[in-house]
Amino acid sequence: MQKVILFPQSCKGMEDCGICAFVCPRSLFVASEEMNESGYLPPLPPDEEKCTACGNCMIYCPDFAIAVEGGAVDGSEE
Amino acid sequence: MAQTDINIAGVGGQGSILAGIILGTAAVTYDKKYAVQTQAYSSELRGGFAATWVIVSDDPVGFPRVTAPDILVAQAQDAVNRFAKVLKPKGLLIIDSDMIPEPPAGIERVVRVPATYTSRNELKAPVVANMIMLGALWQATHIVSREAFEKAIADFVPRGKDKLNLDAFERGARAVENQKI
Amino acid sequence: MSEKTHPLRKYMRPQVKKTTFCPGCGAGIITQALLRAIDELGLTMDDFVFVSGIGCSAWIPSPLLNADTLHTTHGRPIAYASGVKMGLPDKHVVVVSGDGDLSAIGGNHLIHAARRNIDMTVILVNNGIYGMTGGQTAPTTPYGLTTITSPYGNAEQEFDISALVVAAGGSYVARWTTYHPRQMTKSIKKAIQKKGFAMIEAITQCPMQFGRVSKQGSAVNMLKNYKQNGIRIEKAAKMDPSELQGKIVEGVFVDCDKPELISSVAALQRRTGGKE
Amino acid sequence: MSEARRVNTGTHFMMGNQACAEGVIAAGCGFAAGYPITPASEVFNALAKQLPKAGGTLLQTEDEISAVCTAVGASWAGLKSFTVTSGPGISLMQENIGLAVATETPLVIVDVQRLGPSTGVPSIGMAGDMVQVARGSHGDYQIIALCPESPQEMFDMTVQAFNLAEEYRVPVFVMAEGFVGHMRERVVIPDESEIRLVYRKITQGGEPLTRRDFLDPEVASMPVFGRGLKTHVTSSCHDEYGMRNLSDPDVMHRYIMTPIQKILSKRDRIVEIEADYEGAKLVLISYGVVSRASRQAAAMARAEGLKVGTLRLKTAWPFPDKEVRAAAESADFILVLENNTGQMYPYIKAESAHACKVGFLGPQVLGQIHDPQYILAKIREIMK
Repeated sequence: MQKVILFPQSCKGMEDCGICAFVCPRSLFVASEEMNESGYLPPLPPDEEKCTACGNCMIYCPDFAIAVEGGAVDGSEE
Repeated sequence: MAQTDINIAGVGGQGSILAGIILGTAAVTYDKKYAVQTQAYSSELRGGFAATWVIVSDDPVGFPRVTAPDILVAQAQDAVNRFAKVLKPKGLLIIDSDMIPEPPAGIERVVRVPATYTSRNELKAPVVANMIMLGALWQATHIVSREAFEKAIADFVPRGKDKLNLDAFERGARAVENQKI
Repeated sequence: MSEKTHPLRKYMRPQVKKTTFCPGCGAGIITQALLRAIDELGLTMDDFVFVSGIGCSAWIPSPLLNADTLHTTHGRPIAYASGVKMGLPDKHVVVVSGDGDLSAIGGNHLIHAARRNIDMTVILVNNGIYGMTGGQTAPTTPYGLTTITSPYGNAEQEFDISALVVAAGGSYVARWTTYHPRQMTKSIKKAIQKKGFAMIEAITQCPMQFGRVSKQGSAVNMLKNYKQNGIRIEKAAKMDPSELQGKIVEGVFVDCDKPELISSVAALQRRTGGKE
Repeated sequence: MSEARRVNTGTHFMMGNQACAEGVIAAGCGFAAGYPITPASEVFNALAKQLPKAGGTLLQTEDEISAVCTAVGASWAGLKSFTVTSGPGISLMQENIGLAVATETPLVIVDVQRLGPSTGVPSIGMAGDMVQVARGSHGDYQIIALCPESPQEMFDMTVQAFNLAEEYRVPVFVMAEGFVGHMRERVVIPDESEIRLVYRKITQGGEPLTRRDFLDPEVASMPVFGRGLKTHVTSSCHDEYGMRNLSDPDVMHRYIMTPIQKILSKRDRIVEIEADYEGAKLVLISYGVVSRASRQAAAMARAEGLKVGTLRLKTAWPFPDKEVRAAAESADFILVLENNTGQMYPYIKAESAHACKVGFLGPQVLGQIHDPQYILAKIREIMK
């Protein structure tokens, strides 16, 4: 089952932002090679197998470009 | 068109401005006349100059400023110094004779009222000197009815002090009775 | 293919397709923290009026949020919000604006709203610089930092805004960096529920301006800095001031209950017969 | 909405500032903000006592900037809103008066003007803010301003200002002077049933950002907060739907022009004057308390057989251009009387110089009102 849903058109890019990759405890995000309408390179969806649905990518994404189903948004950063 | 321009002046704390407001209220609220009241005072609340101008008229008042009053009620020497010079020729000067020993030369119609002495020593209430002056003003001019004055006084003085103030008014009126105006 | 949407999308105006923030800007993280707080409290956007001033963060509610929003002049949103709240005492009034807006030009309104303890939530987005106008020194810019208007180093001391609002009389004051969005959400929930003046000082990265002048660079580097230098208030209390150099003290600075303005005004109206 | 209103019906000997406060309450004001300043303080002092009893609220703000902002906020919350100040306060409010204009917010501002510039003389009145209320905020706009000449009009025009503000969704000024604010005179407050009140049209639904909430020359209904309308209000350039637009020159043009047209296209319904110059060779034009000196001087002149008339601008803004032109075209000379050095004079001159001679007469001493004798002397000199 897909846990991470990307909205690539909302993304402002792995190069300029990249917060999702930084906050993912499994470092699952890498840049796509396909630009979105605004010219940014959104992340590729993570390897679902390894995703723990911690929700970090979702709550840290400043552009509402990632949702995590069943994401534990109440988890802790520390 | 009967219109009378009055200037009541003294130093802060003597109640000159309140006297003007009472006069205006008596005219408008109780005698159904027209009146305009304006005022000027120094920024210190006690001891500086304080003056009010009241126009009492049978008709609506046009120009609302008093430039040359028909009557000057002076409660202090400072008031005479400042305002006596613009009193109309044949104008009436009513002075607190305890505060102003000698009226300025050249004013023919002068009424002397020992308001400060009466209020301090007879009524034991220095604050009612202004009511004594109002009584004198009424007796000398009948500018508004006595009933109107009495009702207006009751509107403005602290509760329980009506009798004292009306008594003061009466003494002011009596002080003028035998003076030639 | 069924169109999936972001779960918080329902709080945004459908006409607004994307945020107005630069890539990596923390304003979006704060927006999310705010919307998640509303979501978790089970409130709807009709329970709120949002007021903002001028600056990047003033665009968090306007036009993004699908609610009554009032976008005002520079520095004045708390004053406008006070009027809104007096007219709509049953609504949650939330001010979202920047450190320049609320603590420099609008500092007087901030302290007096706190003093009055008027029931409102202020989310003060503190990026330590004037972002929108091109990177000038703000009252929150660290001492010594070189900016476009302090080319020889900032000669001024920086504001401790949370301490200021505590001193002025706020009922709830908390500070979190964007590295702690979950705690931020929790504090925003508390702030919304607090009957009184509540402020969240949200320390956030401005990679475009602050990141550039501070040589911290990217959003990720700035978040790393928050991770390394953020320190809880409980822990900071036991530390020597010299040890706190360069640290960002986070946590709840005050959480108390005291007479609130709107209720006091309503009580006064009942007493004078103006309201049943 | 206004059940709790308590109109102080009756004949009173009342201070202008108190009459203004009575007008605020009679108009159904729901919120007043203010900051103490001479010679306007008595208005807010009276409201502090009376408004809560009438069901309204008020806030003594930290400064005049906050006062006007708070009042605008309360207006968007659906209340009839009010603030009062003097010139220094108006100076501080200017930026946010611009916001009220740009967002089409109903708001009443009473300016009890005092002698300036700067701190000047607090207790002495002067009509020193006539231009700054109309032009003082940056950008280009129109407001409505009324000029009372008596405590009675402090009451009447305050009520009227609320009605105009609500009807046209604009800030409206009452341009009193310290002299009128502090003077006591007969004030007749009618029965509550005889006071006509206007309430703003309120938007009743529809989709936000597709509704025409703004920029309607016929006055858009107001999408007040708290009713689930999800209103978007911005003081920045916006279109008819309230959406910020900082790129389209046509939108910018409409953002400036429509609120101006909204007032100017209704100017015949807004502008009020008092004309008494039939057959006059010389017309005295004035406004505010100076008009009382002007009328008296005209009466004295007529008693001498001089053909003198008067025109009183009860509305200063929108400027009564047509009315001034009509006076100029019927007379040989216009004499403008103002308690300043000639703030409205250029506007009057622009409308009359084509038709007759125009002159200006300030008071003998600035801050005082023209003595009718002094005006009469000038009239005699002109008409010699």
